[in-house]
Amino acid sequence: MMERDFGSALRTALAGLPEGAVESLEVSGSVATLRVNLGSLRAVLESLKSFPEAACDFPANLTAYDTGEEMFLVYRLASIERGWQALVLCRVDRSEPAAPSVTDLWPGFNWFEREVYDMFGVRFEGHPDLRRILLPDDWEGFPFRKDYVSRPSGSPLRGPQPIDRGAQG
Amino acid sequence: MLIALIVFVTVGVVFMGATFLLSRLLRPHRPNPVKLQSYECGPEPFGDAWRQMNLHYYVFAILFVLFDVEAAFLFPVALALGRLGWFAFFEVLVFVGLLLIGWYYAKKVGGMEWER
Amino acid sequence: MGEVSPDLQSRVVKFPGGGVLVAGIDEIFNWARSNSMWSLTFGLSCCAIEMMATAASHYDLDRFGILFRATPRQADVMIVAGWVSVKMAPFIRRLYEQMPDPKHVLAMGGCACAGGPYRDSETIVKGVGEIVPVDVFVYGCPPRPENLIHGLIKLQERIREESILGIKSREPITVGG
Amino acid sequence: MSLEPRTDPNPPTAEPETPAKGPAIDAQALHQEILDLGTQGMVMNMGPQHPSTHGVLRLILTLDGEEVMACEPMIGYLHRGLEKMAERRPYRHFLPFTDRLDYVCSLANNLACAQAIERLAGVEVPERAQWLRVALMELNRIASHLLFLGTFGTDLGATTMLLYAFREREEALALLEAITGARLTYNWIRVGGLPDDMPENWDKGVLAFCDLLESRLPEYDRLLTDNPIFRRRTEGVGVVSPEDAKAYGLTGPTLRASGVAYDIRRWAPYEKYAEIDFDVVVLRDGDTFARYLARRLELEQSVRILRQVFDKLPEGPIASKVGKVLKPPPGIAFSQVESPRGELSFTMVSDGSPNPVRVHIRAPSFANLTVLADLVAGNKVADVVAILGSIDIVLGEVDR
Repeated sequence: MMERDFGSALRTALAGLPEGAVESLEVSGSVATLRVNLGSLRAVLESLKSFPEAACDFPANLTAYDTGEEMFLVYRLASIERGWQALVLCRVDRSEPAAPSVTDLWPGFNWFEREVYDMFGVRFEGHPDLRRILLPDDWEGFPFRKDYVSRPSGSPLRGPQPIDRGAQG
Repeated sequence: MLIALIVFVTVGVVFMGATFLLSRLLRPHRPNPVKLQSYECGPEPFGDAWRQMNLHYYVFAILFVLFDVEAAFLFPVALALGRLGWFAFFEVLVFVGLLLIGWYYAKKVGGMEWER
Repeated sequence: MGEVSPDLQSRVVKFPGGGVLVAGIDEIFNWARSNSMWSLTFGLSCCAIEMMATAASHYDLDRFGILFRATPRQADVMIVAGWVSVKMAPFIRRLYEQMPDPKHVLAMGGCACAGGPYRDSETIVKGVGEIVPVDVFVYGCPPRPENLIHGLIKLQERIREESILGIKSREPITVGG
Repeated sequence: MSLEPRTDPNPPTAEPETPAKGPAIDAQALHQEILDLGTQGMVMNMGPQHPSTHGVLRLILTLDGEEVMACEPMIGYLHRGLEKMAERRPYRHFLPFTDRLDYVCSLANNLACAQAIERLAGVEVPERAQWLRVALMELNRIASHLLFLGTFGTDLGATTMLLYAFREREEALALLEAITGARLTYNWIRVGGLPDDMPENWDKGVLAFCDLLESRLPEYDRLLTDNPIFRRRTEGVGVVSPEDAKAYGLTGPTLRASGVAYDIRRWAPYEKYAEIDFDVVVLRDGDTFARYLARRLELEQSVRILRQVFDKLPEGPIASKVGKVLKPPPGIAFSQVESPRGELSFTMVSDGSPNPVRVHIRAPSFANLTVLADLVAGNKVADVVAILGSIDIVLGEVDR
């Protein structure tokens, strides 16, 4: 029962979008996983937020991950009244990562977007104040990218030291 | 009577002078530019405090000083009230009453509230 | 502890019986200073919570005369409780500078002493000893209140041996985890 | 963004006109003229080393006299890049690091991390372990809320509250130490269950502590809840409407104080919370006092949960077998745990190798802090301390 009306609500919510917008949609329990292409990311998120049936108005989580070959953005939105969540995955070009900002839809994502920019270098267009949030402002490079080379630090006491025991696993 | 006065003054001056002199001699003295900077929770202090302050601080300060001094006067009276008798008691009431009027006016004019 | 103002130092040692005079003053000063070590509230992370628990009712640091002051101007001891990141390091140095002499530093917890479990982190300074001269290292993650009190007592003993004429040798004391 | 500044419960009455006699100066105009002399705003640091920033949060305040015109929180002073370090280690080697995230309630972090790995690798947790995990969660929540009561009272000047609250917290820590061996950084939850069973008559100790805590709650009410000065400083300060609270992604008592019933233990029950009868504390006015009261009332709910856990604690194994090297199938999974500060969620991505591709920690304090800048603008400097204290942040999990 739960899955059927959540899945159907989502499909009707996303009906108005162009054909290739949502690559895949599966629902398991109260969590729907959508894979969306970058072009229509903003449209999908807007429809998820505004559609009365699937009113995902709670910004639960926004992050990104880099597998070395491709980089993904992960949005997790929840609808508190209906008790379901939508996990939106969206592939981003690794060399020039950029994405539409959703801070105007959910102010809660303001700092999450700044952190993703700080760590992955994803430029969010339309973000009111995109700067580093956790690292010192003069830090070069984006540490969470797989191709990030740890900066050789001057004194031995700073910067990463190799882990001696075989933790690399 | 004069001797008592002289002893009193000299003891005061000597005591004050000695403590200042001794502490100036015995305390460690190692100034450095960062130490002399103003402390602002760690980072470099922004600008300086020589700016035009809001006038309301003055009203607050004066009201505080006024009622603080009033309290200071009440202590000795409270201690010695037993020996002073009823007349002093009513005298203090008048004293406090006058200040209450001042307090009421300040409250009415809004001196107590911080509003822009 | 800092040297005394230069003009006194030179005269008093040559003065016959000067040594006794200085020892007397030392006695009083050290007694006062060791029993009223006001510490700068400088909690960074988990060790700060343990420091608060040590200062609170059960373990109670007040009986040692240790009071937590928020401003470095009134602090004698800086207890660095937590890991030190590269972004925080210059502020720690500045706060240490702004503390009046005589001042001491107690590094609390493995992170403050030697970087703790964050050997391979990019932004962690491996030990506050690289930023400020440390007197006592208290290891532990977080060190139990008893360890911290043990470290503080060791620091009190060190203050008792100091002289207003100058600091004796100051290699750090280490209190086990 | 319609966060109205402090609504004064009793707005000052109209200005009295000056008495008729005496020179015809218009005090009103004079008063206004003095105020309009034009004062420059002053930029000030409420910096990393500050008694009430609960660690190393730095606020750059632009003040006009006593009023805060703008506030810009700066974080990152405790940043260790923990998520990058997780990618260099096998899954289970990261568990000890999770204690140092929200170090006031470490068990919630352990559980969130272990739960994410269990969901990723499909590991089952035996009944007894699930029940014991609930008991550990609630005991740790009590200890964390007690610390909140203490520090929030001290922020507003009521330092006795710290000594009272820490007295009970020591009892809770003693109990947690009896089972886990540590006071603060427990690392006591493994993938698939718990490392060991509870010592015998540990449950009697916990139940005795529950009775002790319940007898002490009236003392806290006398100290803070019914304290007129405390109420005067917190009621009506920093009001957050339900829509803004949701839009800012606030979670935990900070959100529920604004009237939104979102508690992961009831919303997406994990472990054994579905079978426990407790009610979610939801208040309405959304001001600083409501946020304090929400946590104060949650103490009673946690005591109620603890009592039910030990009635229904079944016998059985404490952990399920998990292989020497854990290689979860490729995919993405996230866990949700109700930590005392809000929804704590670990998102893990695996590509089949023993090391995770990505571990993201959604820290409730990080999300709750975003509202501070807008909440504080327009209030007075003294209210900044009250509002910041009421959001109850821990900088270890904000900076990660």
